[in-house]
Amino acid sequence: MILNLLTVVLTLAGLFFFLATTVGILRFPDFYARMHAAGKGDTLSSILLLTGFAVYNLHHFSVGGLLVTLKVLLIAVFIFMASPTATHAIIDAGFESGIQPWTRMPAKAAQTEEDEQS
Amino acid sequence: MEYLISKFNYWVYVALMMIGLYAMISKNNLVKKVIGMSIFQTAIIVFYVSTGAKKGATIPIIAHGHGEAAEAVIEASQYVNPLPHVLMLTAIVVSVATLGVALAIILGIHRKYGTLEEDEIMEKVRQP
Amino acid sequence: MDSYFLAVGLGICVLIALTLIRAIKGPTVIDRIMAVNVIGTKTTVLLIVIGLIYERVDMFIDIALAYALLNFIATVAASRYFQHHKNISPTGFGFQHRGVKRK
Amino acid sequence: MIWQLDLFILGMIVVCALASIMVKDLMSAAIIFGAYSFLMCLLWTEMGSVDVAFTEAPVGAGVGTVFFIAAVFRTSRHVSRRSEGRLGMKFLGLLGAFMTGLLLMTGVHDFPGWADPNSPASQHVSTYYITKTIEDTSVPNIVTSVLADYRGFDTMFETAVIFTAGIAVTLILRRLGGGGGSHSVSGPAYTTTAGYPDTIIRFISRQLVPFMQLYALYVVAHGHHSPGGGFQGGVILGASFILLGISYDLKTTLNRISERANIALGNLGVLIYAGIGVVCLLLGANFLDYSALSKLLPGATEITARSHGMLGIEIGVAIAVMAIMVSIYVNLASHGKHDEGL
Repeated sequence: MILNLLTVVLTLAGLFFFLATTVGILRFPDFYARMHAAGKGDTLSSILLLTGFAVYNLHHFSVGGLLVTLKVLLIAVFIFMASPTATHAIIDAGFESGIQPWTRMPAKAAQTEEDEQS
Repeated sequence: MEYLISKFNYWVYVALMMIGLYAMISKNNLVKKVIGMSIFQTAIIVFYVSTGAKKGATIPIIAHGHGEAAEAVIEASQYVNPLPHVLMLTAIVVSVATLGVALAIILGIHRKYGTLEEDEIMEKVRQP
Repeated sequence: MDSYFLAVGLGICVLIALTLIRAIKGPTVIDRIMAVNVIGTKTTVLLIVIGLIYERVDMFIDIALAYALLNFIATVAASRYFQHHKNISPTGFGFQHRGVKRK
Repeated sequence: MIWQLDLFILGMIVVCALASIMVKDLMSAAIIFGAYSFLMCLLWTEMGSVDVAFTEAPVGAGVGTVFFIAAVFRTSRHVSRRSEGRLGMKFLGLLGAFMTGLLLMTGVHDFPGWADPNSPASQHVSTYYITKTIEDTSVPNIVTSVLADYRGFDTMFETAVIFTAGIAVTLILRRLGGGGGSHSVSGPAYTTTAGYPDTIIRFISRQLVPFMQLYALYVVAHGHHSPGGGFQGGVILGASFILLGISYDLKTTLNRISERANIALGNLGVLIYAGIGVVCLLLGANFLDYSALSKLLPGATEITARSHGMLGIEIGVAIAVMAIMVSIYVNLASHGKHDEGL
């Protein structure tokens, strides 16, 4: 019972952070800000969800179940290593190709810049 | 709703096949054609795997405990049809190998003609 | 608990669909790469959810482990692409190049 | 089958396919095609075909997308927007696709419903496979036993097809000598300055590659009891070498596994597969009838000999697939020159 409760709490927290990630990805104004949401929220929500599932697996205590729990935690470790690296690689790619960070520039300046582009 | 669920997979396979066929015929860019070919392949795989699905069945790996040999009688309705899975498993690996060959041919064409657009290549082929 | 996991799976599915909007709409290629990276990580999680629904996680866990290991190869490859092609990219995709000086 | 997820994922798949066809940039198309492959893997899992999903996972995430990126890297990203003169072709394509779709739609009406347990496809031979696999071969994973034993002849030629594909890519692209850069009409539009060494990516790759290779060996060896097998393990092994080639450079991969070794391993894999069949033939049984191997293997009955024979050919498949994937990547990424890659 307590394990089920823990699972529900962890997975709901994971879903909440994933929701926040998605909102950030959709709503933030420029690439770097979106990347900020995607990089942090994605890793955190994945790890929370995976921990929740690992806890649920302890329900039927056996050698096989313990192995599954270990594997789920191993997945969490690999995501913890690989996901920030991927984030770093993407940010690097964006920086290398010269994307300018977004600034709250006055509307007039933005207007003239768009004119120049077109 | 019942009818929708029982036919939706097949509708989607037809739709994917149409998308792939359209891209293969009328896209101008060769890489787009290859993507269309890959989508066509996955449409076929969707069809095959859909025929193998079974209501109330589990994955085609016979459940066996470690140690205690519980010799339960195996019913065919307990497990998903494994035959389409076998055919499609090899098809996926073969499809990625053929994808490599197709991209290699595209690289060869680009080396010779310097473009990936079909009409430009045809122009260069026609002129002596 | 089964229907709870189904609900979690559907929730993740809906959020993946929302992320897919960015992958399809994304003004630059790098936005798409970012969205696809998020989708890949969440695919790992959703695979385990499906395993829990089937009540045979021990079989589904291997696929998820493969994804956790291999997910970032494509991302790293794409980033290498942009390290080589610094200033050369098709126009009209929202890039503002440092190398190209505007008048 | 979980129909709620099924409807959702299928909808997303169609949107993804349309987007990767429509988008006017090849790099974006390749990336969206990667997302398409992720969704496909979810679809296979949801329909209960774990082995297909396991094949899709390394193929889609590790190899297929990288092939596309490498090809786009060596050619150009640009898709020309002009479409005058192509309208007739577009209309013809639309008409052809629409007519084919219409014909298939009429066929769909007669299909047995999705996930119908009594559909003809799951009546005849598959019943035998499901009920008899433990008795015949002592392998719990039915897909492995059908793949490697009941339909082993089929799989042997699939492996041969993959091997042929690797040879074909080498023949098409390989340029010996490497000198004389300007072969093409207009040279490829990329700067050849290699990216500066990225310490973070290199460090993480160095940590992950041994895990990947160890895991691939586990997948090959444990394919009898869980999803996995030669194809999946081979693709994961190949992907680990590809990751090494991406995060360091092509030289590092080629130092570990040279071109000569690559071709030799591809040959060796197919040879192991066919060789086990020939050994069965020499022992007086049919080609690929592994039960004859019980005479060679100590302590194996005719049933467990079939299991061991399957393990042998899975190893052969894994070696062949690994070598061919690395070979295709190296040739695509370096345009056949084997000097510098992605």
